[in-house]
Amino acid sequence: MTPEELLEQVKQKFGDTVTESEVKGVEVRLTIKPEASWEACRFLRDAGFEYLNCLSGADWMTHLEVVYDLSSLRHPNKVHLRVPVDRANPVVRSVTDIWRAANWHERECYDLFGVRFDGHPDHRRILLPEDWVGFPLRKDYADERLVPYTDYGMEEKLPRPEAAPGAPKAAGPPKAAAPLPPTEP
Amino acid sequence: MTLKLGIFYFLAAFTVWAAAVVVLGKNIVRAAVALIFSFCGMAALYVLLDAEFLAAVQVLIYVGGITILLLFAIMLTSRIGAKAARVINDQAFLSGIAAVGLLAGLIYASTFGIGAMAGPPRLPETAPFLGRALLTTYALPFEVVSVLLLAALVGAIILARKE
Amino acid sequence: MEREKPIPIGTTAVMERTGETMEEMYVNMGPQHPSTHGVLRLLLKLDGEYIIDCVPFIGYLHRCHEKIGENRNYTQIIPYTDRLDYLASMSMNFGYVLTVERLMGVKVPERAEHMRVILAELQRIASHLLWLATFGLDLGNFTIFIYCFREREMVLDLFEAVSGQRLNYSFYRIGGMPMDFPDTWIDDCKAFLDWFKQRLPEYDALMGDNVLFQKRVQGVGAIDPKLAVDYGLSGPMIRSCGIRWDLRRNDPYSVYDRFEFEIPVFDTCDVWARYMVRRQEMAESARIVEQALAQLPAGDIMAKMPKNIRPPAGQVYCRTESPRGELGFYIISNGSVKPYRYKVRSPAYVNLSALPEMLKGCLVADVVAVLGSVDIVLGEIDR
Amino acid sequence: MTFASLVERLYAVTEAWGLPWIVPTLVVMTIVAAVILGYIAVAAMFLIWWERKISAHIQVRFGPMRVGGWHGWAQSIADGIKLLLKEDVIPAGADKVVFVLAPMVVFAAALAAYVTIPWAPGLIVRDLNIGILYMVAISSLVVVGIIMAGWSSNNKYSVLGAMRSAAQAVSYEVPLVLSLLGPVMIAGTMSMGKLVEAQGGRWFGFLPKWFVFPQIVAFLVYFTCALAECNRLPFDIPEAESELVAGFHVEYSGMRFAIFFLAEYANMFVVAAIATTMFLGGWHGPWFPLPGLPREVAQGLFGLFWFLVKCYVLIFVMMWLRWTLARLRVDQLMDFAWKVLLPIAFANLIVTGLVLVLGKQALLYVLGIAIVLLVAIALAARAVGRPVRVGKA
Repeated sequence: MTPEELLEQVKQKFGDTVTESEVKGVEVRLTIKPEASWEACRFLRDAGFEYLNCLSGADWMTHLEVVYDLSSLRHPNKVHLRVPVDRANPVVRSVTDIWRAANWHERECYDLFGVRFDGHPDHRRILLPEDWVGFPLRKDYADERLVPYTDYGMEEKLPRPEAAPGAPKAAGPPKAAAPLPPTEP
Repeated sequence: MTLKLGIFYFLAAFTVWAAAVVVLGKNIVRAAVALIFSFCGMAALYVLLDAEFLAAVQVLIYVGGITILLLFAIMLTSRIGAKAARVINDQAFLSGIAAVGLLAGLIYASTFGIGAMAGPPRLPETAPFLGRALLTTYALPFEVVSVLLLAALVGAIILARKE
Repeated sequence: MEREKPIPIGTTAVMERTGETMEEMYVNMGPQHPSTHGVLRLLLKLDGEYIIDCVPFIGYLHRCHEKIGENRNYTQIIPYTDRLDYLASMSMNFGYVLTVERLMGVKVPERAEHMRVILAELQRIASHLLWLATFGLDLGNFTIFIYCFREREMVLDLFEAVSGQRLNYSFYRIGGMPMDFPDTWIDDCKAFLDWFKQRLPEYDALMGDNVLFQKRVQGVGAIDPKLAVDYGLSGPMIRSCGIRWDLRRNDPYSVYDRFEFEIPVFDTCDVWARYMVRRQEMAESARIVEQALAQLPAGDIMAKMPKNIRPPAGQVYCRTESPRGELGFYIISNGSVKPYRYKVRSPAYVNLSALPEMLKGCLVADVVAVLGSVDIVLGEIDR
Repeated sequence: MTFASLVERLYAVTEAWGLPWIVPTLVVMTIVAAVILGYIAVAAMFLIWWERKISAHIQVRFGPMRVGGWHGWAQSIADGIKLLLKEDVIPAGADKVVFVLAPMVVFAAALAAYVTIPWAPGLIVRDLNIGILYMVAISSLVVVGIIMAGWSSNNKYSVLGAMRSAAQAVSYEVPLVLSLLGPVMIAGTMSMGKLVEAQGGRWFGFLPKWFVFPQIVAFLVYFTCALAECNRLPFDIPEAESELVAGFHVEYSGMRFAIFFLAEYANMFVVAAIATTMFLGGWHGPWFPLPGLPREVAQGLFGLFWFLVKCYVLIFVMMWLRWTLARLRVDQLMDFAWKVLLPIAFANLIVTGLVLVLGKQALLYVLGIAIVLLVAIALAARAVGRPVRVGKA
């Protein structure tokens, strides 16, 4: 099965829940609405993608995103599946019943981004202490202990290439939003 | 002979003291440890009576085997070591009477003597004599006792199994 | 971000949460225990000596690696990757620079590619040696520890001659390598390989051929191959389940497709298979290094790179085969000097998540052996 | 002028002075105790240093090289002094009396076993007629001390270590005693001195009459059990550092720890001494009269020399094993004692008894040598046929 055929199948099956799609080499890149994400994962697993390489999150300021990287041990195709979720109420259905590997990945994603995984068997923080406040990898997370990046003025001096369309703007240093409650217990 | 007598009294006092700790101690592990000392004192008394084989067996079986199993059981039973055991219970009176009666009997026996308690002749080596006696004269009681022990062992295993 | 109700931790709290009674015993192993290989805490649920369940607690070494990564520029991140898996820093550097190069579409000079492979494979040997050493120590064999450290020391000497460092090398650069090998380095490396190949039977004599060792590891900590894939195990962990899966061969990167090497596979799925796989991998790595040294082309070691590295906007997930398995870097770039999102998929993190599965039904004394066989490095797990 | 005659002289002298006989008795007792204590301390320190050197050389290291100059010979002394000067720590939650008593019990048991060691002809503190039984009984007391230490420390790992130790000791004592019965049956005595004397002379003109030949199976069983009794690798489960941190002596430090350490090495020597006495012919060995010394003294000196040589060879083997082998698991350890060693020990006992009843002792020698040869051939065949696994999947 070529990546193109796979993409066709997915599009047929999931119709307009597939908002973006692209084939890049052996990799199929998909964006799917959260309500169809579990079914899509299930479909892809049955299509031979039995190996969940990575599950990560990203904060696009407007929305959060859960990213699944899938591959197969039998054929070279890969899938890069992105599921945008609402920032205020980030819930997506857990895929731990499809790949057990998702267990700790989803816990990490919850820990650092605050995405809730519906149906996760052990929904706890994993890297941070259990009483930590806030989700540190969100772009608006502020912490006075965080050392911001400084380029000593290099950014302005050098010519700036055109940003690709659709790409987000550079986030810049975190804006001092409403101060958070102290994190020290 | 005064030296031997002195040693005897010292060992006897030590044994009785250790036995008293076993009975009166509140901490069960300490009581078990005192029991070991008591057994060792007994073994030393056997040596004084020229019963060296008996002394060695006393240490090997009672100290090396039974008390260790006892300690093992105490430690396996969770938190029993931390609890203070009740020393006096409602059977204290009965056991007191039994102890006093036993003591009286022993004092009588050792002062006036009973025919049956006249010991065997002094032997240079007790072990060969014991061995021969156990396998000839007393072969049947020996076997009966071992069958009894075997039955006890099987019973213990059946009790210990969960199913 | 409202304050979440803190979830109670600790043995009694977990028992209450899971509704368990005192019928089963709970034992905490770690975080202060000599055999947990770092600050890892395992909560073991026991029925007598047998393990019913196990809950690993990690995070004691969390260093906000990904958050820091988002606040540093691409070059500045390289030294941080050293601290991920501090026993295989070369492999960590390799995975990271490869990801950024793939994002930028840079072609790295041939000589640099060969150098990278040589160093990464030497690093694999060093990492497996350290694993074998500590694994032996866990099982009570102290002598193998010193033997392995002797050879690892030689690898570190080679690394020191190249990079000036013994542990955290930071030697790979985006676009190539910073320095060529020193004058006599190639001969030294060849001499080491000759010596090393003769040492492998010694390890066998101390470990693999020893009946006591075999009794301890055979049939212990087995995991079903299907479950292994389901859990996303990688590296020696999945190859010990009879699955021939090695990214150097299945998804070739750098110049790995030019070398001849076997992928050791064992299908008993237990601790013994993991031992055998790693032991054979050391020999295979030595073979790769020999071939790479023989083929080492002349030429540049650095591609032409802009002064400020600014990959075009886009995202890439790039996976490499580190000594512990699939090391993935996921980078989202928005065209600025620092990554917009920087994520590490660390192999030991995923491998450790399958530990409860492997421990079920084992004896308490097996925990040390099984945990040792997973080959965890907490620096990489906690990031 | 042997040891015994010296004592007689002392008694005669004191009697001539009109002192009661208790005086020379006490003097002799004190001297003997002091000599044994001194020997234990020196020998244990030597063994510690020796083990460090052996382990180092097995592991391509040097071991202690600095303290005292020549190969760090004073390292153990320095360590001992350091341990003696350290603060005496008793954990707050510990049962103080038992905690303090435990090392004493362990050391006293180790010390008491030296009473019946036959060093040389006539050089034995007290040749009890139940000698070997006494030694086995006394060495079982060590476990009591270990349990006391483990329990009183009030530490989970200590208790676990103590319990494992108790289970191990109780299990391994059974095959150990059974294996010792073989030589006892052949010699017909339990006295250590007489056991050694029974091993004098030669079979077929060249083979020493050591019991290791007719009782090779018993010797191997004994040696295995002895390793377990000393908690040496591969049986060091009570103190497995990777599982139990350090087992029963986790909470001990300073002098009390030093006593445990000393007792461990003293015990190793006792175990080796029993093996030497029972199986390796004790003090027997080639000797010749030394010029200027009475015949008896020369024989005694050579006897002492051979006895110590045999003991230290056995101890060396124990150390060698420790630095080569991996640790067994608890259940494997118990299985090994009950399912392997015990049946072998019983079978050996039955065969020995049968042959003795038939009155053909030579048969035992032939059997034993045949077994040794078979095992040697099997090992050689395994070593030759071993596949060299390099670079093959």
